[in-house]
Amino acid sequence: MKKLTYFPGCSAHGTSEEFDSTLKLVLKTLDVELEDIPDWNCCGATSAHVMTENLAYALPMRNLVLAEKLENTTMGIACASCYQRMKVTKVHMDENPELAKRINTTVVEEGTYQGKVDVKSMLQYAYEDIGLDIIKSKVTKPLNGLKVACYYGCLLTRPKNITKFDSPEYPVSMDQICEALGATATEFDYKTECCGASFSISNTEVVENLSGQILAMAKESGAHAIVVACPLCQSNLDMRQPDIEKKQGIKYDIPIFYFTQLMALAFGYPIDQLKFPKHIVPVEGALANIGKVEPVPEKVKKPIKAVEAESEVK
Amino acid sequence: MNYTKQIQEIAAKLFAEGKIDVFVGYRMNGFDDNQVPVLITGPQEVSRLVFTDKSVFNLVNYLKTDHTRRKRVGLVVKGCDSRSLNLMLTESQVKRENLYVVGICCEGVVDDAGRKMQNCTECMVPDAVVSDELLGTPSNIGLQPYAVNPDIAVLAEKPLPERAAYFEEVFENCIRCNACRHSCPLCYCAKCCIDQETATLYNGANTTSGAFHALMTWSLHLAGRCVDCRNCEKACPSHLPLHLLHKQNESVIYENFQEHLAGVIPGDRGAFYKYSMQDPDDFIM
Amino acid sequence: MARVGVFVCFCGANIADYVDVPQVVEEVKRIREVKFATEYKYMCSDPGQGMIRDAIVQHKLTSIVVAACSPRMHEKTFRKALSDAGMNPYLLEVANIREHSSWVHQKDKKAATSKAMDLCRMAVAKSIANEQLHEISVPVTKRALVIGGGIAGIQAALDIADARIPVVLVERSPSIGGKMAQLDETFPTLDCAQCILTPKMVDVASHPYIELIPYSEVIELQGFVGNYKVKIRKKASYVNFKTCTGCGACWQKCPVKVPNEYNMGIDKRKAIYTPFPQAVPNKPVIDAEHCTMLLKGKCGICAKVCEKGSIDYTMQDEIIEREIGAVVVATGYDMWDPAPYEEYGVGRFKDIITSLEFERMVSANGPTNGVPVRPSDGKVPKNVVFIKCVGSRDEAKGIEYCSKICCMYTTKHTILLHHKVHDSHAYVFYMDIRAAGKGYEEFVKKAQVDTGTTYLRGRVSKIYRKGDKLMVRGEDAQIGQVVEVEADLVVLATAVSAPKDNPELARMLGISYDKYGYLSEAHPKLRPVETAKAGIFLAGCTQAPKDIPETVSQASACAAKVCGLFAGDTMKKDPMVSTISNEYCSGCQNCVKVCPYGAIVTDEVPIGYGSKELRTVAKINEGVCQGCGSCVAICRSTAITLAGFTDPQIINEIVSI
Amino acid sequence: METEVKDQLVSIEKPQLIAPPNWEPVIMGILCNWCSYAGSDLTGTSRIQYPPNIRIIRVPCSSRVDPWFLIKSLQTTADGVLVSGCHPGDCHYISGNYYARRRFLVTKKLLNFVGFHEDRIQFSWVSAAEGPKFAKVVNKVTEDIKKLGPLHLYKKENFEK
Repeated sequence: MKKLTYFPGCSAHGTSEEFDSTLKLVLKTLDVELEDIPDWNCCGATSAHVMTENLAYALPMRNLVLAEKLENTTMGIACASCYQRMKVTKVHMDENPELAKRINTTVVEEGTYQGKVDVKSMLQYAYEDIGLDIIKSKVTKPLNGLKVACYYGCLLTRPKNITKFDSPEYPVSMDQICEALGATATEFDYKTECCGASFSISNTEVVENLSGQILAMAKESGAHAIVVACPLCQSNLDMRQPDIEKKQGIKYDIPIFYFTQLMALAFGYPIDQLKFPKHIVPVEGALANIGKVEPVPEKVKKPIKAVEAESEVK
Repeated sequence: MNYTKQIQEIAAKLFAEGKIDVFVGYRMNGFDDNQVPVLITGPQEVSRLVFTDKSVFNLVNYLKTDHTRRKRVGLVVKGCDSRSLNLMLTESQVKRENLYVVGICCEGVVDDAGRKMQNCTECMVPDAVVSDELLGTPSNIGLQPYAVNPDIAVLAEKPLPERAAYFEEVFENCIRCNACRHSCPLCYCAKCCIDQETATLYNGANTTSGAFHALMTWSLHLAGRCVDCRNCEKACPSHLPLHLLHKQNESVIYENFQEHLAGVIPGDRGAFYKYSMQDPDDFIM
Repeated sequence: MARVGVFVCFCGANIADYVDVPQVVEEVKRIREVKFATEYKYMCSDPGQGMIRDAIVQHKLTSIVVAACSPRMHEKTFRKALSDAGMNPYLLEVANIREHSSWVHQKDKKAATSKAMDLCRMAVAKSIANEQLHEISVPVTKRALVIGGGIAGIQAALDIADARIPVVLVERSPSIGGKMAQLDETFPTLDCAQCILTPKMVDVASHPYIELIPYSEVIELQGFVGNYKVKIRKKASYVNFKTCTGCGACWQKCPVKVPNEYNMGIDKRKAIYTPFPQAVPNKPVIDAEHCTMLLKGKCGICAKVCEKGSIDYTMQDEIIEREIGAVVVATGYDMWDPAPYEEYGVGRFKDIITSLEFERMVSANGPTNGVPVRPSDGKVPKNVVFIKCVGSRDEAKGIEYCSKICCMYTTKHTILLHHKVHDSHAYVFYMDIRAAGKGYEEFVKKAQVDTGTTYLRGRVSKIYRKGDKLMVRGEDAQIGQVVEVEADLVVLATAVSAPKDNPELARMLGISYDKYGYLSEAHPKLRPVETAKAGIFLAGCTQAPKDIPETVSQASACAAKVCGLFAGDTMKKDPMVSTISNEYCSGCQNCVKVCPYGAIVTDEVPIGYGSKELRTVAKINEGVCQGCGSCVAICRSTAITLAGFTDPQIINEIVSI
Repeated sequence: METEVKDQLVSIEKPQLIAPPNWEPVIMGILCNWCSYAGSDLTGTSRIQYPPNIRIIRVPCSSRVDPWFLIKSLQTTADGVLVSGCHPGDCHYISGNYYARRRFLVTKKLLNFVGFHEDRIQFSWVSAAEGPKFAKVVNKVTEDIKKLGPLHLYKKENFEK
């Protein structure tokens, strides 16, 4: 039994409860025990770092210091935004011990920051620490026939020098996980485009535009569903989909899954445990593709590349 | 720590196999329980060899003599001694193939009064780094955080005039016998720079000022090379605290250039013979 | 006992107004060794120099001190005066009482005078320890080595050889020609690159003063200016060039196909090949990595079809040596690999190509017979997007500098595209258009009008697929909006980067290189052709990105430098160099380690007089030594002396005040 | 050994010597030919004024400066020394000033350790273009040394002029 320090973040208790609960199911199958950080606090999210540097560092640092009290070497984070704040703080503190000392004075009661605990997103944890082979071995109900577009959003792999995970522009980790589950990952060029993020509340139009493009590209790539690993991505793409459809006059009907939901499904958990009713876009249409046999695609013509060497002589 | 028996056996074997011409080791001085270095040239003398925690001298120094130059030599080295041997090898003063080195995993040696030597209490490399044969159990202490020598720390705290006065006294007591130079394994120059005309010019050889000049130059020539074996201090008839100069340089080098201790790495010539772009620059206007 | 003469200069009013010159003369006369002291209005003038000459003879002086302006100004003048009087010029010392006293202490005449006295005393003391020195003359081997057979190396080799100086031209690939041979047409005149280059290539091959060594690499350089020894590794070509006629039967029949480097891998060549039809020398070589005969011992077709029996599968690499006097380094450049631009989908999308690939496609002898095509489906593209500054001027992903040629070649590409595909449309995303050069701006202007190319000022942020098209999203900063262009083909104007193995080459040659890997010139403005190591010169892009005219200029400049160096039979050199005393040297070889020029080597000397036993000591090669004195200060046994700045000289100065 | 050091320290104390009236310090300036000496020439040609206490010695490179030039200067004629060379990376001889920099730091610290005030041994990088900087450096060094007063350490047996 592996142990993993867990920082759920606020979304896991609200909008992305299905992420949290399916994550727990999946990790149970994968033999990982989650240990919540005792008395964890807000990561600062998108607000703190536009206000003051101190606060933006101090909030995650408190969590990091508390996490060091548990014995695990890695902290897994479900929410992409929490992950980003935590990782940025960790990297900056480790690079600059002076800064760490200064920030530490604000959370001195919790203890001294030592930089012992590594910070990983749950996607990174699944990909690096668990590995595709183990994931594959646990699949009991492969998702054959389901075509998914993997959408990573802006934060999971960026900035490159902070996250040091996967490609910042065309990541493939989630694609490979989905393929391990038996699904097909489509060639999707909008993997890391902006979904509109926090404008969801303040300027819905922006979200509708940006998320709309993502949906359109996913549809064009032939996907039945989009897979995400970030609560905000999920809510923007899912919750705003009816509005987008209305605006664009196109019926997408693309459900947005957390990758853990698909994992749980493939691991054989019954559908009623996967919280699909929480989704706005109904999932049934997409899930109906599972098990369908793909018609064999026409053989792609070999590209005519160049004139062969012989002709050059003449 | 007593390797007398082993060393006698090794020396006997080396002579028997004809592998060496001379063996450099320690013998009892004959009137108290202290030891002196001895060069033996045949198996009949092997029984004179001893090695205990009284074996204080750095025998690498004897590689400078005519008795050992260009001969096949067996010798006993402790951790610090082996570092000076390493430097001698790097600086092409001895040939490795002419040596049979008996390395000791040193547990520290003691002075006349039976107290552990100061350099042994702060020793970071007790095991011989060069050897053909290693006696004792390696301590494997690995790299330790560098600790500033307590004497240096005490002096550095003192106000400048006090320090100046203290060292003036030290240099005044120097009688310019050059025993420090003779006893140092790394002072092998054909002609010492401090004997040159320009060096003694206007200062005189046997004056405080001359001693100051000589000892300063000497310590700077050993900066980054001194292995803290304290042969010089043991040899000094005026009991000058010569280690202060060396340890001061060592601490500056260690702290500012992140260099390893002298002689630990084979082929490393010491801090003055290399540089880094990142060397401290803030003391320069 | 030394007899010193001191000559104090008024420098008109420059010194005399602020320093009491007569008082200085009086004070100096009190020094025991000073046998003559005088003053004059302008010491550097002819009468002033005459006074020095006369006094040397009259007072039998053994050294001279001139108290005047900075030695950096007139040291040479006064040295000549000494020589004219039959005295060794290096017995001169200059006391700098103008820049270091009269000009900087104008408000305190007393202090300035007293300082001038001290400076004179120091100079007198130093001059007493001065020794007679003689200019070093170094014999010269009048043969030049040119490394690299691109346009830079070709031009340098031809210019040197035309001066009847033998040249050894070493080229790594089987043919000379370099990158220029891959180009279609050249800006701003649209001359065909092949048409202007190949005659020069042929000249190189036929020139009586040029020894062309293709398919070879320089592996070692020893010695010093005028006297280098170079080792060259001739790679095994498996073809006897002496008997081969270049008929081509071998490669026509060879069954092994390999991506063609000359065409950027767009088509295939054979395992035995000449890189391109106009190659010089036009002899094939066997690519040992792919030839099945060499790999598995099967095939041997080329040997069968060769009527001359020139194929030799047993050929080995060969090391050859040449003695040379100067080196021209012309190793050119590499195209920067755009892989870090992940947002463009480089490596994922086939229809994104680099500019050199485009150049090959539009080239008449290229793999597609001069028509640009999409690598994915072979269709002729209609909309082509050119992206400039890919790697250049990009601190985050690429290199900080401007590659200098991309603006121009992209303009050329838009013209070539327009010529080859009449109904095409080009879009250029650019940061700036840098067209500084003769006829360059006019060329860009004309191209914009003639081709109707859409220029969009801004960076591309993303490329994605839409069907079989590529969507290029970027900013048009002039309208402040994000724009998307539907493209059939995207051409990246990739940066010019230093050859990957330049650092290794620089270490081997003993010259320096910058953080990008470009070889460093001795002075960025006044010595842009020389390196810090005497006798080694730089031509072309190996020093920094440049276009063809600039490269050719620099190559010709190198040739002039080489010819200048070889003008006499020997070279004169300043005698301020180090020497090592054998008796004092303990052989620790620290000096060998710190010498920045590799001027110190080891030597074996007898351990004593007449002894047969040897010991190792250090020895200075005075031809290489530049006289920095690093070795002197680190030599513990003071075995090393630097002429002109010896310990006695400097100590005399220190203690003389 | 440790105890000995402490004992001796307490027992020895010597009165500080007082500067005579009109005393002017002598500063030995050792300058590399290519940058700092050229820079000091530029100070002259620009007529930038600085105190007349510095005496300049020209050496080819700061790496030619053997630490014992500094020791010798302080023991004989100088109340302070200034060594100046090319900025890091600008050395005419490629790497000389990097080697020199290491030696200077150790020498300065050692001299300070045995009783010389840190300000008596100063270093600067002055390029051939930094005429004003050279004047500034000389001003600072002169001021520092004037504050410290004459140097008497190890000068007792000085030769007679």
